[in-house]
Amino acid sequence: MSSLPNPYLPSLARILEVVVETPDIKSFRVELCDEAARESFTFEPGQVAQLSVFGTGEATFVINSPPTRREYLQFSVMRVGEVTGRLHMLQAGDKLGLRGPLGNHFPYQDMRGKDVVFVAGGIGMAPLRTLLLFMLDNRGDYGRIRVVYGARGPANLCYRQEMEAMRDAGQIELILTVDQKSPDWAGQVGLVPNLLMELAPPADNCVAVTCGPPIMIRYTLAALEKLGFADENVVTTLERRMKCGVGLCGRCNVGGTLICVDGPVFTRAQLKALPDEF
Amino acid sequence: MSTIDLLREAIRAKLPDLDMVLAWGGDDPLRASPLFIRTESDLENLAAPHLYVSNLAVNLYSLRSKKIGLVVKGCDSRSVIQLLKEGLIARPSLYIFGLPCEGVVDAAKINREIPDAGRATGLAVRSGRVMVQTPENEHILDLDAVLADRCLRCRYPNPLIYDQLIGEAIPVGEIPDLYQDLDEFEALSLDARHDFWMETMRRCVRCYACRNACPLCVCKAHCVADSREPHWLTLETNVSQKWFFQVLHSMHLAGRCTECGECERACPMGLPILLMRRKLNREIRELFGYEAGLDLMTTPPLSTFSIEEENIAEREL
Amino acid sequence: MSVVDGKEPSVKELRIIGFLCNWCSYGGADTAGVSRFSQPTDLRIIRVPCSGRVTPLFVVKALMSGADGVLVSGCHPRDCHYSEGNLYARRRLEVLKRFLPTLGIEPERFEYIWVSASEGERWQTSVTAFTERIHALGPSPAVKVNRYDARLVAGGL
Amino acid sequence: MRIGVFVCHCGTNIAGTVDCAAVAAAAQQFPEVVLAVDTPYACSEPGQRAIIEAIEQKGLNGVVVASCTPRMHEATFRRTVERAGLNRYMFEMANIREHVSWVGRDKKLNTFKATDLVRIAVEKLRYNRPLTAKSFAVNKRVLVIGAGVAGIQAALDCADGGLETIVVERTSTVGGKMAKLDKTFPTVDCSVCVLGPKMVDLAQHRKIKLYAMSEIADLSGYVGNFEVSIRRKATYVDWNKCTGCGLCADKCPSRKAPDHFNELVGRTTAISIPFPQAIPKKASIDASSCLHFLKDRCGVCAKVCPVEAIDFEQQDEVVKESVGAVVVATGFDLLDIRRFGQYGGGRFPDVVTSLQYERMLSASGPTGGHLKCPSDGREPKSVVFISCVGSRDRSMDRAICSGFCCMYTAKQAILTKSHVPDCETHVFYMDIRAPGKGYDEFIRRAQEEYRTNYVRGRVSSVYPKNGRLAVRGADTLLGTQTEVMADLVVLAVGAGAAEGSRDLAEKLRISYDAYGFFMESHPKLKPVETNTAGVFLAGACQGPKDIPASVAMGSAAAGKVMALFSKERLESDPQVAQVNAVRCVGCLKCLRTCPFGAIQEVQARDGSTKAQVIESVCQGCGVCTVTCTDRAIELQHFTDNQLLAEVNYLCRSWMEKSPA
Amino acid sequence: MSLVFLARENLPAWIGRLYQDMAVFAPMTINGVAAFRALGQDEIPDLSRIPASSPKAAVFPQTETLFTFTSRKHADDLSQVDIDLSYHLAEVPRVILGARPCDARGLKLMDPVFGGKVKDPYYLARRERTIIVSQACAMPDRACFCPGTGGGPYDPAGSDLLLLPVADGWLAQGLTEAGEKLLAQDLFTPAGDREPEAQSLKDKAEAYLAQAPDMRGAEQAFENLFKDEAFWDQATAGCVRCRICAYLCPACTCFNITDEESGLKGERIRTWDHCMSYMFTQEASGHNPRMQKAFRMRNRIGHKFCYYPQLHGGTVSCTGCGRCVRACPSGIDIRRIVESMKRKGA
Repeated sequence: MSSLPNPYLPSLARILEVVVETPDIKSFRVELCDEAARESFTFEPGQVAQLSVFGTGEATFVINSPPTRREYLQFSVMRVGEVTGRLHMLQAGDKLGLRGPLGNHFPYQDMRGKDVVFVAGGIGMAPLRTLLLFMLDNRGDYGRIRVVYGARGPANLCYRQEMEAMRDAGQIELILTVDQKSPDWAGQVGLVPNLLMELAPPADNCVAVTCGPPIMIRYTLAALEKLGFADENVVTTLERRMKCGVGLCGRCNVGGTLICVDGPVFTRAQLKALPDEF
Repeated sequence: MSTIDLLREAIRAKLPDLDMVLAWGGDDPLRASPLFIRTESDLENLAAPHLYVSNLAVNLYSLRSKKIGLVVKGCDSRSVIQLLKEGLIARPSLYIFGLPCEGVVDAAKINREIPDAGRATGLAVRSGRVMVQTPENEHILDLDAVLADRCLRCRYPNPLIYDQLIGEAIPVGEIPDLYQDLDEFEALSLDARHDFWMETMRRCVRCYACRNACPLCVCKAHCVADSREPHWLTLETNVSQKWFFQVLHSMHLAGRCTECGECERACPMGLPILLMRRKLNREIRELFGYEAGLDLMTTPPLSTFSIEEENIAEREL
Repeated sequence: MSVVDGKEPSVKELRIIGFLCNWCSYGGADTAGVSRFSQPTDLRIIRVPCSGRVTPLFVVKALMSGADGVLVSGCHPRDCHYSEGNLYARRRLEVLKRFLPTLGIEPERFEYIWVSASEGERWQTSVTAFTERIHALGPSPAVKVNRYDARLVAGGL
Repeated sequence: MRIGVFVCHCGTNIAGTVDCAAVAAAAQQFPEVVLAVDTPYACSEPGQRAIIEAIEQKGLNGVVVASCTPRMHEATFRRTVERAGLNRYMFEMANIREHVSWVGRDKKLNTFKATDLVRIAVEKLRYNRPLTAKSFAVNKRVLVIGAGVAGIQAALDCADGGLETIVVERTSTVGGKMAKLDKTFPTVDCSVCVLGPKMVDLAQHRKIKLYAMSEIADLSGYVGNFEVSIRRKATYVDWNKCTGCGLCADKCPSRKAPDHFNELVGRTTAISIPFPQAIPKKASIDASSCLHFLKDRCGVCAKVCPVEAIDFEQQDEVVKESVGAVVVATGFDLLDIRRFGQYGGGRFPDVVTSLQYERMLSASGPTGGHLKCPSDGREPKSVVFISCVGSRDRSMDRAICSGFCCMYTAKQAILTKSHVPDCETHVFYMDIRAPGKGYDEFIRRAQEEYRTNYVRGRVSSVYPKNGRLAVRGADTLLGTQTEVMADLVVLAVGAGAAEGSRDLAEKLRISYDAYGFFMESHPKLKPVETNTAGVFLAGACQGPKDIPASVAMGSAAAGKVMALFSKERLESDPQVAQVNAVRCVGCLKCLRTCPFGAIQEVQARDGSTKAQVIESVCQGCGVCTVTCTDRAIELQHFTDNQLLAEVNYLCRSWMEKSPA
Repeated sequence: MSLVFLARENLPAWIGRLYQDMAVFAPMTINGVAAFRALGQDEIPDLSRIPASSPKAAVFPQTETLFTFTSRKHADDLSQVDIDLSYHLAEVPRVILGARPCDARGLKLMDPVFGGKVKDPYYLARRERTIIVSQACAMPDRACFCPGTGGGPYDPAGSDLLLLPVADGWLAQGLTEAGEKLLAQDLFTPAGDREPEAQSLKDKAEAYLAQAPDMRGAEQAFENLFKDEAFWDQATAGCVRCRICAYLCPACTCFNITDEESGLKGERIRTWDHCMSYMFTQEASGHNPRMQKAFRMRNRIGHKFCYYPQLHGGTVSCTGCGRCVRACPSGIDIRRIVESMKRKGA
């Protein structure tokens, strides 16, 4: 072996707990097996890691527990393909590979002293959760925190109890919504961008952070524009098929920008400078 | 008028009714490239007929939503028939210019014959001879020595399907021995055949040009060769994976391949991979009396069955 | 080799893979078992719903990856549980059998037969005959490809 | 994944020749296996409980049981894992009994093989996915094909159970073979007197719809939802009008029509009613004998018919019915007597089949119950019965015992004596098979009370001698050749599959054995079921049977149908094909090769053509999967990856053993 | 540095000696096609033809194992598994013999990719052990355009040793210490007065390539044309989406990573990948940002002539070797695309 660090070699991690969030989303709470590595592991909210199921492959997930809570690293995984399908079969005690932290992070320093509105759809709440919890752990640094979060149906809402508890504790203002009416849902019904328009958070001294399916992001960005949010006050995350995660394999670029190292977090101002290839 | 002029005028006349016409053009003196004619000015780039080496039918499936004019040689027309028969393209959105063909030259053969063929500036065909001009030399070759292999055993110089025939049909000459190459190969011992493929597949770069140049391979992006569900092949480029890919490709073409030879022509390593497809074709001919791409009506033999198979003996152990 | 006591068994096996349709041949093999018709042990049976499910590619894949023999067995023609599956299979497998020599693989390494659920004896005879045939042919040439690849990997460094 | 492996000893059935503990120990090192144990009887109550407990305690999400054939216990263990909360398709079986311990002699090799089989089950299981059955409504109507005694019984039981029942009978009357018999053994009571009331019940039952002179043209669909096409053959008589008065037959000038009901003993009229108790009692015309059709003249019947029922223009008609289940009760036919030339079959008029003899004995038969030699009408003074004609005869490829011949031969010998008391009776037999209630006693009566001469031996030839027939054969008890003179020779011709049964089997997608008899799903445990769900068997179509066995099986089939119909909805097997629309190029080759019409063409949102599987129609054969070069259509539970996992393991492990 | 002469007939002996100490990658001609491979003992390469493939596999193999993983189960609890990861870096020195100046340049283009901010240990281990012996191109062909990318048929950049063809052999020019070392052999003789002959061939070759289009400076034109879908559609019309262009390219570096396992063992492998493939950017969710081949071609051209130059001081990720032009089954000519891009996007 050489003295160079090997950027492809994952660390081993152990699953501590598997939380079933929705019928197709599970959260995995993991810790690095090596104690020293565990102690020295640091990351910023919004950074990602590559999880390996050995024999199946790797996929990229945001670390959605905040750096302020160190008992475990959490990843929420929606079952869509081969790796996520295998991940969903894992149980507490099983081992996987972890490579990270990778990529950039939310510009939380620039958000200090401001109001924040989180706008999320479906699994898109996962990357925002890390920032949300980070802010709650530094509650005094931030102003009003509003969350608009929607999913297909009540069963598809992630972290629902956790967020309702934050609301009940008066830490955040929360609007949960589902796409279609259902008998077991007494809350809001409607699409996230529409609810955002109704909520109409004042753009003044406010940062919007959004993540969700591409179509939702597109309408949310348009809504935020209408609401008067400046480009640098709108933050989102981008996703791309990734392999190496360190800027070499060549597939996650948007123009000359590599999502894996320069992203996944971008302000709308940054996005506007990129070629239109999403 | 020369054939190229007839063709140009025919396309010019139909162009207004079509989204585009597929023909051959470019300035490579040894081979023509696919030419996508959208406007009359594109017609100026038509190349000479003995360079019409590629099979334009490869483009039809991806262009199936458009109204396409297509120039076909006899061999190409079989691919069109096969695509139509398999329901992969629709006849009404197709206008076919049929081009009787006297054979096309194979640039790879010229390259083998002439060291400086890569510098060629011109090529002319006259009375059974090919003249290749390079900055330093003028080479004269026998046409038969550089005709594409499929032309040497051509049985269908005239298109089998067309809306308009360009020029006169060519009388079909004596039908040559179809499978001489295969007979020669099969005269080798099993061991020698096995070793032949090992050495051949070692040189394969797994670029999938054979697959993608094949007019009948329409799965392309979703080819099982690249997928993990199903996971027939790993991405390793060892002989066993590359060889199995060739077998898989050949077997997916069994009863469908028209032997247009594009797989072999496209291969950047010059691998004789048509041989496997031809073997399957010969067996299918012998078993079921069937050849792909000759008519629209018959059912491909592997998509059907007979309760009593005439040529398959019951197997016992 | 042996998981019992680490000693080699008395008979040297070869690797033979069988694809048997659930309704006829798998049942035929069961019938042979119920009747205690003894057979060579080389064959490993993979159960499929119908011989029509057996793509010839499974056979080539097996032969090219190291199986010394492959046997496909289905319902007799006209007697398919799915009425036609074996008739499609017969065409596809016959073409395959004739193709194998071009790959340098003895066509005798592959056979396809029809055995019904009641034909335990026929199954016994077939397995015995096929196993003997494969032993006469010896190990598969696929070994060569494996070695060749191993050498190339070493050469590629 | 967490896989548990259970290696069953099956007492000594497996453990006798397989080292089960060694197999389990090896399985512990298989990928994703977290538990591997051996167990004396996996299928026993404690065995199953251990599996359930392991699933709960070890968090298993996949189970492999290595034991007997899955054809025996797959369903059992699937239910077991389901009880523990697993999806039943997260289970695989390794057949180490029928395929290993019972066929291999070398314990080491058996153990090696069993270990491999467990391993490939594990490898496949790693690619298994939970599958969920879809449910669909059941059409609670039943089709009974054939109206012999088995079919009648099945139809009546179904109808009495409240099911709408369609009965299709090929001939012009119900009753089948039993209606042709004179008396039945061992009670010697009148056959048609026993059967007649049931025939009437059938005709009159308001839940039963009878199609006589009809055949199955086609059957499509699947359990719970079959579509059947019934061809009603032209009778040239409008049965809605015909009253069965018989005037037409009385007046018909064409009196040489073959009399099928009477087994061609004697002749009948071109228009006829087969026998007095026929149900339906309707006339029909045999066009091959009718002067109107042959010579375009006559038409007497049309003139005399009081209700104008004759319709020479009538055509075959196809009607459709929808049913949810099918009972096949098409019975048997005797082999063609002409195949038995050595016994004079087809050569001498006084050599007849046992069924012809029944008609000759019957009071409603062509001779009015008077025993006469067909050649010259004389009363026979010596009748020779030959058993096992075309049965238990390897030289004819018929190893089968027809089962009922011994009994009816004894009965016919007894009846012969009651018709012609001074008639000698001789029976050439091989063995006497009489294992039924009162059966052996009956044989004794024939021998002792009715002084029938039983000769144990094969007949070698029958030939004319002095105006009579000489029957030569061996007497194996005496060890001599013997010759008996006969006026009449009755051949106990073997029972074969009913004419056309192979065609019918193909239409119904059921199997048949070497003799053409339909195959039951399991010879012991599923004697009434076939391998096609919703199709059941009754009576001699499954193999030769006597009357009580046929009746019992008719009732059994009816019971199966009623059990099936006790549910409002059925679950479809989720092991069906599934289209991956992203991969599908829309060539529809799968649609063209599907044997069941289970694939339909659909338009995707972008307007492109895609294939789609109709799940309730798909039977799961996988022909489509092989047809599709793109694997855009995959058979669930037998996907390429599942089967490749097995192939890959078997090959890789083998290559690793071979020296590099 | 000084020139020495290697007679053509001494080539086999020289290779034989090199083979003693290192792996030799050189072009072998079979069926009229020359391709680089690791030579076997006594195999004699063919240096007369322009090789169809580039020698990049010597440092960036088409398939390589990144690491192996092995699971070990705990004896007392089978669900507890230890996983060992291990990897191996190349140790064998190697020489690429008969590379063309464009090939040597290709490696120079790959170096900053694999040895930039993130260091790829697999590539670097091979690269450090690789000596490049190039042969200058006396007979470039009509597909060649190296001058248009900043190179030339006799460009020494990136080579350790350059062989200048003369009638009966080569004049060898050591360019680095490692290259010089290879010359310390009795097989090489003083060049004498052969230099003018070599020079005249060089002049002819350069004259032949004088018309090569300049592929540099297209960044702005590319950005201007980014949204011109019709342009990209036409540029890509004939493309059959095979992988020839990337796999033969001396500068393409995109790769894929996949796992393969067998039992309790497996490996993570790296294989070349290709940006014209639909699957290259296909996401598990079904979304594909480069769904159409025109978009993929745009990215391919953009990568080589815009994004790469923007990061690397205007250097294009193309060496003008012409291999994609020669081998494209549809006759797509990257020169024509860049030319018309510069024209239309100006």
